[in-house]
Amino acid sequence: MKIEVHHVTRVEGHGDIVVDTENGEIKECRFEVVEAPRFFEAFVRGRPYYELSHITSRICGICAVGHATASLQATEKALGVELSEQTVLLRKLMFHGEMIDSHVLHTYYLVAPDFLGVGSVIPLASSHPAVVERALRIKKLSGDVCAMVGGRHTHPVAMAVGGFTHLPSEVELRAMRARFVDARVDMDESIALFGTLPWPEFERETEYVSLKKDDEYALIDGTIVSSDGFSYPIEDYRKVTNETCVPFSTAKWTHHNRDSYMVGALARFNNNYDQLHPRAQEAAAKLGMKPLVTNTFLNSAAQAIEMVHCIEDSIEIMDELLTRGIKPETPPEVDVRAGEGVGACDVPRGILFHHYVYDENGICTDANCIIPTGQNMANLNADMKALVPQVLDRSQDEIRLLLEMLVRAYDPCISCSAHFLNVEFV
Amino acid sequence: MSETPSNGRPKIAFFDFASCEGCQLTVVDSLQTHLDLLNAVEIVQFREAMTEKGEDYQIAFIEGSCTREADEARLLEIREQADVVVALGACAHLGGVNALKNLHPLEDTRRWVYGDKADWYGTYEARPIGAVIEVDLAIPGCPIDREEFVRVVKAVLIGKTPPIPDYPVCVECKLKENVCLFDIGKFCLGPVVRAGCDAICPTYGDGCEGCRGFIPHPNQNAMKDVLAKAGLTVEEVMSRMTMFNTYQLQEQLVEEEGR
Amino acid sequence: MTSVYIPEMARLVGVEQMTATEKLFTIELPNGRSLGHDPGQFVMASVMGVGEAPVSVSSSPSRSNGVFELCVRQVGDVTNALHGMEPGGWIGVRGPFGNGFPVEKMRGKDLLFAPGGLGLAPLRSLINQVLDERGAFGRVIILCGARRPQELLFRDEVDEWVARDDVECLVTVDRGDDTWDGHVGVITTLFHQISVNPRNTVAATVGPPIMYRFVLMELLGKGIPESQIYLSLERRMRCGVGKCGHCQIHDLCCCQEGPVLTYAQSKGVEEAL
Amino acid sequence: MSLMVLNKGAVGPLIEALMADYRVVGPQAKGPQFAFGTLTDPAQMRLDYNTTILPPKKVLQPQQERLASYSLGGKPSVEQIIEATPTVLFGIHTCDLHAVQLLDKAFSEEYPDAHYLARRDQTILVSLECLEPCDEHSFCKSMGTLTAGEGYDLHLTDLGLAYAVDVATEAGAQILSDYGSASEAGDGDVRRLNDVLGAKWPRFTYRLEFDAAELPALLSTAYDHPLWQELGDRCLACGSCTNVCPTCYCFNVYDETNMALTEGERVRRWDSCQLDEFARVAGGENFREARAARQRHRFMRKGRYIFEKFGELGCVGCGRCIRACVADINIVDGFNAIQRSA
Ligand SMILES: Cc1cc2nc3c(=O)[nH]c(=O)nc-3n(C[C@H](O)[C@H](O)[C@H](O)COP(=O)(O)OP(=O)(O)OC[C@H]3O[C@@H](n4cnc5c(N)ncnc54)[C@H](O)[C@@H]3O)c2cc1C
Ligand code: SF4
Ligand code: SF4
Ligand code: SF4
Repeated sequence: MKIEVHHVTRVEGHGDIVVDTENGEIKECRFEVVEAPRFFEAFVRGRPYYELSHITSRICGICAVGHATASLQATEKALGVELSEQTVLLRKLMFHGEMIDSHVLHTYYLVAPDFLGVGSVIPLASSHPAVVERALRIKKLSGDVCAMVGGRHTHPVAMAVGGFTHLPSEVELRAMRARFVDARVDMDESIALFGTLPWPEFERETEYVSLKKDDEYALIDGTIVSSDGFSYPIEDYRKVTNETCVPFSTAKWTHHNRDSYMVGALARFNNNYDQLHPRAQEAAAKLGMKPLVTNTFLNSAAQAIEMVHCIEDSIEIMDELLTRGIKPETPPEVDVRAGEGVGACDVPRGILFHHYVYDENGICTDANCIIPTGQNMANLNADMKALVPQVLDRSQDEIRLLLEMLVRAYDPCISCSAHFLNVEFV
Repeated sequence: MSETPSNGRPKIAFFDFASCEGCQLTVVDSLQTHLDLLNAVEIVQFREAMTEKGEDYQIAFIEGSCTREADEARLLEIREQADVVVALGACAHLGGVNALKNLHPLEDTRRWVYGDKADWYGTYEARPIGAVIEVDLAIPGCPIDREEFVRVVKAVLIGKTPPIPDYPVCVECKLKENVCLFDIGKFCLGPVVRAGCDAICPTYGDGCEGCRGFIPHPNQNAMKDVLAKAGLTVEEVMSRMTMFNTYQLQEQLVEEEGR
Repeated sequence: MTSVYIPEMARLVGVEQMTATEKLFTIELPNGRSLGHDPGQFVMASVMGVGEAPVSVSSSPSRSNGVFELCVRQVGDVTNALHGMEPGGWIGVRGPFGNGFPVEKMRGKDLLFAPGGLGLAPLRSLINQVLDERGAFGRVIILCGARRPQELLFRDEVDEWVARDDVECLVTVDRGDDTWDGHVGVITTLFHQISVNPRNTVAATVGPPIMYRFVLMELLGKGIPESQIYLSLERRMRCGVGKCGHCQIHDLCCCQEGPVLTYAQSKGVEEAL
Repeated sequence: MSLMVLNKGAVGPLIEALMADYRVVGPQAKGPQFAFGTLTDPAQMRLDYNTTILPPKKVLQPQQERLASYSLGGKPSVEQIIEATPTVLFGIHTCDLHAVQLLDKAFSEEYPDAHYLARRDQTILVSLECLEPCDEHSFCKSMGTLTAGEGYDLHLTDLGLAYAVDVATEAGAQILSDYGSASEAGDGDVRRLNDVLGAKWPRFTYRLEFDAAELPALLSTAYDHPLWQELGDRCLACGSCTNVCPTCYCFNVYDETNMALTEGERVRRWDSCQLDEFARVAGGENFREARAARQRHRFMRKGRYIFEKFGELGCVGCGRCIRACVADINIVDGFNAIQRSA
């Protein structure tokens, strides 16, 4: 039997599935990234520090805010720029906006059609209008909060080194807060919907890697932790990622303690369950989830739980901003100097690293970006190898769909993944 | 502009090459405010969002730059089928940020990223799709503007020239009554860059970076003088000009040398 | 107050393909009202949803019969949309606007008309009015040019003018073909075939910008005073009523002071000719 | 009509009261600059503003406005759209007041513009006497717009603790009596007003090196002046100078439709003679292609053409175009250069 899925659909970027079995033996089974490589790390060399976040946000249209945040963090560490508390709060708010945006896109637009037996969200507009309207509403809300803070979600404008070039008004914040409160209804209904979905059964424990903070559900900064008990400062990210090139993929592979590890919503859920907002924990209970969850397909359910968390945390952030009042800050003057810095964020698909070196004029001389989908690549292949023998008795079409669903469960962001670097910093 | 079939909705398809897919995402986002788009057109191919795949499209929206040989054949196929080819966003329209790699020697770029495995990955200079196939229309921007996308679709439906402005970002910026960034010690490419984004960057306090390409007959020399006067070094001026427009500036150089 | 920018919907009652790129549209105003235009005036013609464009009225006020005619070349959005319309369709009309040809001043005078290409569209309105009151004018000379035989507009009418004894009508094409046994050469080559009494002659010429330069030289060469040479300028117009600024040439507002101007008014205005 | 006195403390309550029945538009802070905007709180008004980014013309001729709506399919039905709300335009400087008078002429001559005039009819103008130069670039004194004798409904002059209010029209008198608490000016007020007005003139300087009345004649000989090329080399053709000008009123018209193509609107939007496409016609010919020619057109319109048409200069000396130009093209310097070489 031979299954080839050329350009898996409803994922971001181009990837192919290749499975070849003979008499129940697997000869070939892999996921290939065939996306055109884009070489960001090479061409950001020579660019001034203030351009880096604007260029690297263009790595990905879905996690543009995540890239910008990690990029700014790396630059700020390299150049010794301090952030105001207001800036930290606004960055978090923006980040939540993107998290919700990405998760609603993935769960509703890309994953749900599989369970409802259609090829895309478009026919759902007439068959399940309430579901689609809800999805559009949540998507609009998350896009609007990003627009309010940073101008737009895809390639945010106002996020600058050290702060924001534009601030939301208190009037806008108040109106936005009210909409977030209203969105609780949509969250409840989302959780109810995801509770009814027949998630495929498949268990394979792996190493789960995420950021961690003591006092909050870590998304921006923190330390790197693994469910196998390791912990590193983010500057030591290479000890976790250990990138290698593989011939059938323009994305590089990573491994840590085992042959592969997983990052993303499920990894965060498993590692940081305690810091989830109580309402998110309630949602998890409704979905019957509690760590350690080892069914990869439930990554999408973990995303739904994170949406609840982000809605709640955003409300709290907006409350805090409104209590403090918006201060008319502008980004601080940057004292340009040579330096090196690493930024890390746990973006929708998992942990993301940006690492830059600047010369004394603030010109980038070296850069490395390691994105989540690349880190998941080896784990996805391991999952496929484990899943295929369990389902060999099914029809080819069923297997194909299941494999595609597995790929989609990772929410791979393939255009992100196609620019990796393996150069040692001197 | 080719006729759209009067008996039905025009069939449209989306394709992507080297890009972040943010423009297609913007198309998806346009449904939030324009769900009636689905009644006006029939989407037959949209890999990012749907599994179905029809090959009988009339209008092809192409996102992304051409960066390797394999892309060319696919582009030619699309051109063969489509009556109207639309370049969607800066990567397809200008080469966009992808073309920044053209500023470095190709070999160096590949080794930098893939080390001694560089030969596994075919790539060449990044180019807009218009360098490979004929393009009927470009929707500029990084990413495209949602409202402009909708305006273009409507223009195509009624059969008139899509209203992509030829005037610069300053026009929209002034009409919105923004404080000009040059007045507050910042800098901006707005005077020479094509409008249509509603001046979103200056509105949000950041100078235009040129993602929509230059206006026809831009006064580039005067722009450089203005930027220099705003305190930018020659390198910074060039950096600003090349962020999205490397391919155009390199072509321009070749042309000038030819003359 | 009624807005001057609101078009009145008028019915398209006839469409005639004249050349590959030009069609003649016959339009009926509500209640058979006449347009009430002077030769040389224009209307703003709208296809709702697409836009509006200025078009000279091509029919003569003396032959209105409750309808008027526009001869339109297909060049862009509005003209494309017009070309896609069929009898029974609706066209938005505003106007007539602008200054036409001063028919009164022409009475008793010898007249020299020099239309080139699409320039015949507005001049036809004037020529037919003059011919309908033939006795009121002196000599009528028509020097008519087109690029190719198949681009010659209003062929039947032009043939009639040629056939008439009381009209001196010469026709030329820049490049001939098998179907053409007439004169070949640019319009200026017709001028040496006629002689005029310059003091008593009023000339009117309409054509593309490049043609003006050469025809004007000929007319001046014949000694016709600058104030007795009329031409019609085409500019971009968005309102037709002197507000939008697009058609301003130097200090002339083309839609109000024009489109018909004397050479005396427009000479030396760098942007005019 | 009459001279009244309005205590400064009474301005807020006046605005507040007006807000109940009118759209009140006044100068507000916008970052480090100012812009006219609808007031939602009297405290937003900043009568100490220097100049606004856009002139008050935007209240009478909005940046974008709908002219008509129409249905498509069959016989289109076209409905005109006149958008006018009772408005008090508060605190405009006298240069801008002169500009409004010019717009009034442009929009009422020959073919009156119903859209503009409806708004103008419903607008009450409250102007403000400038007592010192608002901005380094303004040259109102040169253009004779440093004060105004007419054109307003109410005119305010800052007397320190109160404003002297010149009541020029019935409408002005009415809003002042219905919504405000002003009192008749006494002899002392009149004296103070005269002192204030007398003292202000030396604070302003002439920036034109010649009498502005000479401009039309001067420019009529300057068609081929080398200045135009010099400006054309520097000009970015961004259109900012005309977009911020209180007397520029050119526009473009567009048709827009809904997605189903069943209905649409005809809209107009500000346009600028500085833009590349402004004079481009079918076939690609552009009658004012060179940037130099476009700058000339602007200077000529301000200094000559408008004068020939309406008997008033097209420039009121507000200085906005100078401030807006990132390439530092300066209309005063330009006029002076032409005069010096004449
Ligand atoms: C007084 C006057 C009389 C005219 N009489 C006739 C006539 O009898 N028959 C005829 O076929 N044409 C006539 N024209 C020209 C006609 O108006 C243009 O061809 C028409 O406006 C093009 O509009 P469009 O929407 O089809 O093209 P668009 O798609 O609008 O334009 C294509 C190009 O034409 C430019 N353009 C826009 N408006 C005009 C304009 N008013 N004139 C020229 N180019 C323009 C656009 O900038 C663009 O570059 C006349 C023009 C004027 C000013
Ligand atoms: S901020 Fe930029 S776009 Fe806006 S007016 Fe200034 S230069 Fe022009
Ligand atoms: S302002 Fe400039 S960089 Fe920003 S979206 Fe517009 S064209 Fe692009
Ligand atoms: S030309 Fe300049 S100074 Fe004069 S009124 Fe206009 S903007 Fe003001």
